[in-house]
Amino acid sequence: MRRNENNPIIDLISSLVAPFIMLFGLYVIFHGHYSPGGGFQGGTLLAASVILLRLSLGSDLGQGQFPSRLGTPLASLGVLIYYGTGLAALLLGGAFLNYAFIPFSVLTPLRRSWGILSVEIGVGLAVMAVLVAIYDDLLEGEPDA
Amino acid sequence: MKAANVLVLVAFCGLLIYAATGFPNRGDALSVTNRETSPAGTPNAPAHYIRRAKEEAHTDNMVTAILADYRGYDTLGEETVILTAGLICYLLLRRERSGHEKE
Amino acid sequence: MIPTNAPALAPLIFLLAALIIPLAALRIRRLAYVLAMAAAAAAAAVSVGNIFRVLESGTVHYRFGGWPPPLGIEYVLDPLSAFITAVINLTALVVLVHARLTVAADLPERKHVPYYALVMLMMSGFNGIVLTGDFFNLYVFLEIASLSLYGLIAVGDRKSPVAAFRYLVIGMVGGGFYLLGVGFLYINSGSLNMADLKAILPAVGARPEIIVALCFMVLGFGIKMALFPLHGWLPDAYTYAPTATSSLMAPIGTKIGAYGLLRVLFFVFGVNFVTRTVPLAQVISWLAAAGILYGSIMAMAQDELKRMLAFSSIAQVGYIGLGIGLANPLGLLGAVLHVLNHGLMKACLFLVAGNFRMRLGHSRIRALDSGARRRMPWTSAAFTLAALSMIGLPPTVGFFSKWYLALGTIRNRSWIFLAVILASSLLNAVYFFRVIERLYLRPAMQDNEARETEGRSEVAPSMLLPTLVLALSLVVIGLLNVVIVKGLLVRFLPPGLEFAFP
Amino acid sequence: MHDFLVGHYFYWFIFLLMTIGLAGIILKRNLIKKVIGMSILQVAIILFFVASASKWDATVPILDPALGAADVTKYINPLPHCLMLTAIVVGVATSGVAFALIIMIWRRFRTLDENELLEKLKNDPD
Repeated sequence: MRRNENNPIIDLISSLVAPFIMLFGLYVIFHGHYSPGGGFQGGTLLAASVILLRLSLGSDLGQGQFPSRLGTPLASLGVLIYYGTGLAALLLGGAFLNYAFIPFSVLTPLRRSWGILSVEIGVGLAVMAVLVAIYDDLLEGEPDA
Repeated sequence: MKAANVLVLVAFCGLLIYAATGFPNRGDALSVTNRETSPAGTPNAPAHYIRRAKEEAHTDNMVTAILADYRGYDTLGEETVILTAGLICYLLLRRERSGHEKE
Repeated sequence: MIPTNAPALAPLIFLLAALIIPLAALRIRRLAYVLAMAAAAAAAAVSVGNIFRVLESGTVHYRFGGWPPPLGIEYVLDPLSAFITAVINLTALVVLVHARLTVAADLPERKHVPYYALVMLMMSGFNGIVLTGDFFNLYVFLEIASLSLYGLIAVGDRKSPVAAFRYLVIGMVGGGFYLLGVGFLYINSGSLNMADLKAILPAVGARPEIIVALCFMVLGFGIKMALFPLHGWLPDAYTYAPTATSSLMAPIGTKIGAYGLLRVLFFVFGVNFVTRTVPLAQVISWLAAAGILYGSIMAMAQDELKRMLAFSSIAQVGYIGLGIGLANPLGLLGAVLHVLNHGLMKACLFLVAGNFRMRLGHSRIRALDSGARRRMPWTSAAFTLAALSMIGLPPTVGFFSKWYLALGTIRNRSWIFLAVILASSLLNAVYFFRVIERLYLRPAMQDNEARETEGRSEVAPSMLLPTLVLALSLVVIGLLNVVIVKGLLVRFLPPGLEFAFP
Repeated sequence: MHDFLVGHYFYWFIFLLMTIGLAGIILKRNLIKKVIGMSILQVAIILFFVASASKWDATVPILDPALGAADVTKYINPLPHCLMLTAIVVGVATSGVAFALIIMIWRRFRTLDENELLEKLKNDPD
């Protein structure tokens, strides 16, 4: 299935667009408090930018941007960030995921908001890593690839 | 066999339409879910979310506040689901690559 | 810190293990098994501790994020959920001890890491389903457990992906029906919390969408527990899955569906609703009775031991369904005791099938003979004990759960169900004695003659010990059943069905 | 009657979608079409929840300083939206696993037609 026809238009456009998709993904994650968005949506956008480059440049060149072997560990790490936020609250005396118990910042009293942010980052990381990993694995599953 | 399958579909559709006779109209601002209290008099969660999400979770976006704070455990489950999918693809399909890496 | 958080710990421990295994095992693959065992042991310890906590201080509510119930998600640790989590976690611990060698034999080493991670995720899902007090949270954990099961099945034999795919399609429809049921329930009650809904539903009354919601939820759980006409996925899935998977999901997987059914019917909708307003309990008991007969008869026709056990599972799930459908205290006690009892028996029997596969290279019934028994005396003994319990001979625990079920049918004056229970015991005897007869009386066949000179070649201790522990526990728990039933089980009975032993 | 039909018009389409999805699962022989049916069923359920959250003359559930938070009828119900975000992820995960299984089946049996597959399974010695 891998054709090595390089189409310069596709290459150029996708490499131009991919960073902006990624930037927009980050914006969606970090601006989820004030506008539609959040970890899952942003993570999907990040994954889209990675997969776009893999589609246009081929999986081998795409590796440079996001190596396949990072997929599963990063996904675990993303969920672990979420889990760790909850666990920190538990260890500091609250219920699991009770962000009010985590001293994110001494200055601001808005701890729950910080908790939501840290959780969203974990979600975004996990979703991006898993979607890319699933794409890679499904691609590898192609017969005689 | 085919007739039985179609019968299942018809029964399914019939059940759905029967259920719909009890639904409130779409967009009805006074339907049960949109009221302040449930039929038994206990407080309804959505009204609380709309009123107090800003004070309690310090977040303007109510959906984000529910997703990551009020019902944050669901979202942890959601992440776990997608991690599960990733691990399953790893378990089932990844064979050539790990072989290449080692050799 | 641990006491206050104890209700939530079991699923969280499994989840943590599932997250750490892919990271820690990047370098050292053997860590995967060590971590899995540690998590299983910790979770089993926590859930046994929870039983005592419940006996001491009654039902415990745990609020995630510190939010009170209608706003947030709560875990409810009551006698029923404490009992079920303890059963599934202890069973999983014992099976995992056995699993190390079978997984090593069934799978290439690079697959061990995701395999154990998925086992942990599955257990986390099961624990979450049992403990949660929120309908949507239950859906999420149901999907975690089901998804990881699809993956765990698909690494088995050559045909296993087809079995897994069929299970996935049926399971997804089941999950979808359940979610739709939750939606219908939500649209006119405005709550997702079980305790909340229990208070709201009487005020709402038997409206069409509530009735349909109940039907869809029962359908969803019926698919997950393989209730008779919805069992299509089960035989293939059990047969083609690797030994470790089938011995984990046979004792645990279907019981979770049964537990969900029990929760929804009696703890949310209430006895009156499901027996008088909508006679769904009666429907379930008829289906279950049909399933008992169907499973037992199909089991007699099977040649592959694992497939026979799979069909016998359909019959045994039928017992649980029958107990639930009877909707009287004795029936429910029988059903819940049967959850424990069938969990132990099926785990033991699947471990035996795994042991046969390990040493003999197959588990076809026709190829078993006394040569096989002479090579594996202890495994055969464990099989015999578990088979006696399946048939329901005292003093094994199998007798007592059937006893309570029979008492339940008598109490309802439903003689047909009593006849079904008795008939299926006979059928059980037929198909299990078929195997026992081969193991003990049939002289060794020709091709086994040569190997027989090798003498005894029992499986390794790490596989034999769990098998024997499970087999012995059948007798021990059988003798202790009064303590369990009177001390713990009568306490869970839902309102309207209280029962005091004379 | 007219009021009932018009007031629930959105639900009729959703029910139609659900039935189409279930029909795809039950009636289609091709495994990929079954997965498509699954996705349609899932999306229909998601649409059902989202539709149940709507209120006429209300806006998205993001706090608008101009509107304030006192009047609940000014914002649509945020809870179903949040639940459905989770359900979408579950749907994505299920389809991913389904495709992984389909790829395995294709590798081993070289067919995706259910009848052919059953035929091959029957003749498979193993």
